[in-house]
Amino acid sequence: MTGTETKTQILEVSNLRKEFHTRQGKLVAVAGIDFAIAEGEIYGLVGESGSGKSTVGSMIVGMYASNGGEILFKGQDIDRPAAKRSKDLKRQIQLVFQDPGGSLNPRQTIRQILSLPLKLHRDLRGSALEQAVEETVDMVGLPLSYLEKYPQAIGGGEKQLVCIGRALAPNPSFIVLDEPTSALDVSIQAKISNKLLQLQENLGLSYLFITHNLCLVRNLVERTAIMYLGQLYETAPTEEFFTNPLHPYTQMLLASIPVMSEKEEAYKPSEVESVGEIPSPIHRPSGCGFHTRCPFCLDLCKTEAPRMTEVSPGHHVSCHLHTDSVIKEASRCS
Amino acid sequence: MPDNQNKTVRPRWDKFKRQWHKFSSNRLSLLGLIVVITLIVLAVFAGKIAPYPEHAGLYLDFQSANQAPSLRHIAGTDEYGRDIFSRMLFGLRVSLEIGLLVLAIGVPIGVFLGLVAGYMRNTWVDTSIMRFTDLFMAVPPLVLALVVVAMASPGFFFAAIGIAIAWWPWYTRLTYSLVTSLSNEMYVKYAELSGAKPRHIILKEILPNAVSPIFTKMSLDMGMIIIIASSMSFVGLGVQPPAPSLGSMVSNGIKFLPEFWWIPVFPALFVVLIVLGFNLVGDGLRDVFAIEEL
Amino acid sequence: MQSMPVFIAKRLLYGVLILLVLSFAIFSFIRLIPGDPVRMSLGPTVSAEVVERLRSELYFDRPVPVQYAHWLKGVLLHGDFGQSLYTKRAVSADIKEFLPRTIELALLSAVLILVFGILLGTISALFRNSWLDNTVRLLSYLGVVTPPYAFAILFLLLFAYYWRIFPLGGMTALPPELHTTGMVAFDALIHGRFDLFWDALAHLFLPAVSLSLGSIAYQARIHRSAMIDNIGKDYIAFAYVVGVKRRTVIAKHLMKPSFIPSLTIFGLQVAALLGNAFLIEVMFRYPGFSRYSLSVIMAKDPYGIVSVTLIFGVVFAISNILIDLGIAGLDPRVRLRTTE
Amino acid sequence: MTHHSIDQQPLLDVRDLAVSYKLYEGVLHVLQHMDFRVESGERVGLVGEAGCGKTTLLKAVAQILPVPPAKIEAGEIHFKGRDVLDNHKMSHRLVRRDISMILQDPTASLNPTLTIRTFMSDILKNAPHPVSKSERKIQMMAALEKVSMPSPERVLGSYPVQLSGGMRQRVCIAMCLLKDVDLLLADEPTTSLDVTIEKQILQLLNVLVVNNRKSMVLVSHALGAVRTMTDRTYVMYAGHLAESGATDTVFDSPAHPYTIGLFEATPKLSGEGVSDGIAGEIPSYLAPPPGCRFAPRCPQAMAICHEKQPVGTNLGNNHVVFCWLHAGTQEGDS
Repeated sequence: MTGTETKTQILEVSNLRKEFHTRQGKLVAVAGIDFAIAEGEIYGLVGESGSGKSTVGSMIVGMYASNGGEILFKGQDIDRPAAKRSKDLKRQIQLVFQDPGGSLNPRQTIRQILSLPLKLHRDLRGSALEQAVEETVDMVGLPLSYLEKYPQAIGGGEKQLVCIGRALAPNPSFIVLDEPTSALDVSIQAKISNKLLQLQENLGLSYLFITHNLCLVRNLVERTAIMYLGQLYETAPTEEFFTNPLHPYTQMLLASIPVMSEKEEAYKPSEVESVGEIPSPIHRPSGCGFHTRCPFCLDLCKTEAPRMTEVSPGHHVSCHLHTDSVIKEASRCS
Repeated sequence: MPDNQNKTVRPRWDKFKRQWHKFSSNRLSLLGLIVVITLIVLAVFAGKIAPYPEHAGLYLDFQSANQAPSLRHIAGTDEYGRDIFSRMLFGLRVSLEIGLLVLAIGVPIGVFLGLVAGYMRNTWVDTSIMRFTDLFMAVPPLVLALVVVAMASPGFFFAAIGIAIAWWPWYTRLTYSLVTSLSNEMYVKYAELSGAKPRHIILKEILPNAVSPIFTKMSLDMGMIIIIASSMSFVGLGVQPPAPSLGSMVSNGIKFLPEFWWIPVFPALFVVLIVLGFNLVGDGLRDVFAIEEL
Repeated sequence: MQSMPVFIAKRLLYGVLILLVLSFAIFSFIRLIPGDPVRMSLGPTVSAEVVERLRSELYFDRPVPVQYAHWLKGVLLHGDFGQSLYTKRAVSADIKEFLPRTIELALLSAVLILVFGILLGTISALFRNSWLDNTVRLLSYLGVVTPPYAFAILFLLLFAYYWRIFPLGGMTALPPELHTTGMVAFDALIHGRFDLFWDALAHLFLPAVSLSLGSIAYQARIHRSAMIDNIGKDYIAFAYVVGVKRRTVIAKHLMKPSFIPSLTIFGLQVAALLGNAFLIEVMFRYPGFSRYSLSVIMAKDPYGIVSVTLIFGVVFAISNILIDLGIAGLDPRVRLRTTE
Repeated sequence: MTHHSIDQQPLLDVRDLAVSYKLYEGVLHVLQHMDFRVESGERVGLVGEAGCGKTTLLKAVAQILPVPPAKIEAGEIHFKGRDVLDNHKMSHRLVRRDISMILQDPTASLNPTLTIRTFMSDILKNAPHPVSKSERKIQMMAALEKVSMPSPERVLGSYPVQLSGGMRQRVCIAMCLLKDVDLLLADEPTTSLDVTIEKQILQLLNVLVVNNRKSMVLVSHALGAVRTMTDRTYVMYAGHLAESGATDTVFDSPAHPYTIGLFEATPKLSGEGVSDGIAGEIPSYLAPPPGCRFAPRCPQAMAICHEKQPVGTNLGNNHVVFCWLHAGTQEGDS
């Protein structure tokens, strides 16, 4: 299954799986997911902790290979660690981490930090390198004097701008943004989000925006997908996703968000109460992973995992309630 | 936030100035530094400063043996009539040399193995290096050092080798744990993902962040090594007579207690002073770097 | 999942393996360096024939691995550590005689370190920045930088020469006639021989204090900083806020986590203790295992050196395992990690 | 909430409080001129970004500020009419008996080396009327059941590491419930939790406070939670008060440029796009701006803002704003 058919896909993920072996047992972080991101699109991947959303991002940037499935980038299979990827591929896919403080080496100046990708990916040296570094800080809107500073000497938002600059320096076509604003204050988060939008538009980039913040996704991305216990539950164009959420988990999430005005309250499905805890990905529930918390749980949900189905153009749901009308008549479990 | 548009910013120098300010704002650290510098000067120029430089070696003058401290001999004289203060200065030189030699042998080996094992985590290289390290940590360090020295031959050089053999594993352990935790830092991950060479990652991304703890440990260890080296001289496995060493001066002097107490007491106090100096500096460094890591 | 006994067994097995490799390395080293320990031991006057006979008895005419295997077989099967060229007795007899005395000394020192190190550290932390704290900190600083033999000199001068409170050295003034465990003071105590007990204790006191003072000082510093670190933790603030009594907070909520780093550092103190026992036993003329080891080492006595290293390694390993068990007992995170 | 009258004594009354921290680098002047009031039975919200001094204020009230490095420079804290900063044993006892506080990070709040049972019985052992062991067990179970803890028996025997984040925070709340307090201070009780769990915890807190007619101070970065759960709101910026008033008033018609910027920067569920955020970053407490601390970032800053600290202006109905833009628009008494 793929999303919008008219555009060319820059990234296609199918049946992607990733397992980790822990002392407590096998942890299934990603349990077979499919999605595709179009050229020039901002794609939002939403989930709570333990949903496996960051693992998906890590596999795309090549932190490790998957345990099955496929990642196609511009039609070419890239499912392997970065060390085994071509130089051009490494240049094209960049990433920005959650914690700007931890992703900048405290022993290097901003100039040194920004020089690394330019040297590695664009083979720049000497004055060409210097010029490119200066262009980069300029692009993200930081003053040139910052080049000689150490990361500790600048603010959190500014650090994240440096990280964004570092990701942009090699002229990538695709950026994985893993919670890029979560560690920042709201007022600074807005500034960074804005900058990201502006750069995406100017440079024609595609983003995979990974976050737990639904409100941010609502205002930033074109398509939204929701993940829970390593699986995708619902994906739709953002407007559709928020105005017509179908999966009970989506509804529960939306209903849980504390909002600032009555106008926003209207977007919250009121009938779904938040109950229970997220199960451990080591001890996954059988059938649909959400059945332990689902208010509409059927007997079938406990035994059989639902499959993604397209309910309206571009809107996919993985839920028995929306898969088969016959099942709806079946008895509800207590 | 007003921007500092000054074009001639020198970040490294600024950082050093900031760290120096923190270090020197602690009076004890400063005192330690003064002690250490004074000791180094005394050791380097022992030949010029010592009132009786010829007393450092074999020298007999039984007429002036066992003299109490006086203006002529500020720390008294020993059983052969040698000026204890002069011998202490030469003993100091030996102590510092041995400390430096141990660190010069032990730290590069230890840090190198720690870096390699830490960077190649969970491979056979890591396992074999760390198992090899365990081998040298299976007995208390002083025991190992004594065995090594006794088997080779007692003296300055083998004392240093013996202590270094017992010492390097601690640097491997420290570096290993630093590298393991630093490897999880996002900036290291970024460099790896960008295809930076292992050399760059180890030398530019990891090592600079591991330097301060290693350096601090070296300063603290200097004192400890001097104690151990003097202990080895004390049991007769260190520097051999007639060359002066603080440890053997103490151990030879014990039999003159309590009448000629100055023979062992001044060298012993001198060891305390040397170790105190290095420890104060080490603690000062630790404070400065701990703050810097915040 | 593995249980605690399995974990301990694994640790022990690994420790033994490491020690065997180490002892083999040391043994080969001694046998490969030039020099003939047999000739050195018997002196120049003995005929070549006698030397040859002894060499063959000791397996010294065989290849080094065979010599080692022979020795190891004896150790593992019969507890026979070979023949010492230095004491000219069975090494095992020497071990049996000397080791308990050093263990007694080390145990007493370890108790002093734990009790006084933690006591002083706690007082210092609880009265932070008071004159009491400053005094403890100053003293502990001096303690850390003073070599153990300097303490020994100081105590000998003051308590043995000038004030004559304690004996100058040795193990006992009375004949140490009890040999149940080999630990003199302990044996006297279990036999109710209090005269001998006090005598042995008086002889142990200065050596034990000289041996432990530096470590007490270091332990106090570590415990103080561990406690101060924990005082600032949220869980202490939370304990106060939900209404736990101040005394309980200090004695339990603060103390328990502070013991964890403290106990870790105690492992290093044990290492220092076993090493420094050499100096102390020499200075106080205490006939213990360390002094014996030193003589054996100096005499380059092959079976003596490997045996001594092995014994030190075993004692060290056991104390490390005990400390790790202590830490696991205090810290459920460690416990859960090792048993899962 | 308009029933505030002069003759009625507030439960908590903080006047002109100033707190500083002495660090290696110098003295951080965190809180200054802090006035803060909680009436009996009132739920008060405290809003502001990271590092603005919210936690410092609560810790000062609960008397758990780490002294040193913290130092109360000036001001008074009146609780039930008594100045609790007088260092008297009675004040201490009063605070311990009648105030509880939930800290931000439940993982850090629970001693890792003690079981929940040990911790809880230590609390009960200090109760004014000590009870038997079996009675203690009953009380502990009751407290855990009140916070809808699944399998309370098992939880009692557990160490904190064995519980999930949400369960740890439930345990913390249960511990606060073991004594019958009048004032509950909740410092970002849900920041470290997932949004569905956050919803459950906030609901639980609200029910407990409202049903038992307790007073509560809720500090949260989730502005929506403060909006729905409190009667009155204070907004802080960099250790100073920005504005205070009835929650509805503050949220519907914020007056301080910082509050306005903060609200605008918060992404909305209704999808209004991304705002520009507020330029700049929070000033350093080592050398804070001499005038209004927000002046360097304020789009409407005037000359006076950089020189003098603003005084409170009452815009009516006790809606007080600390901003020179509003000086002279005073209404009613101050």
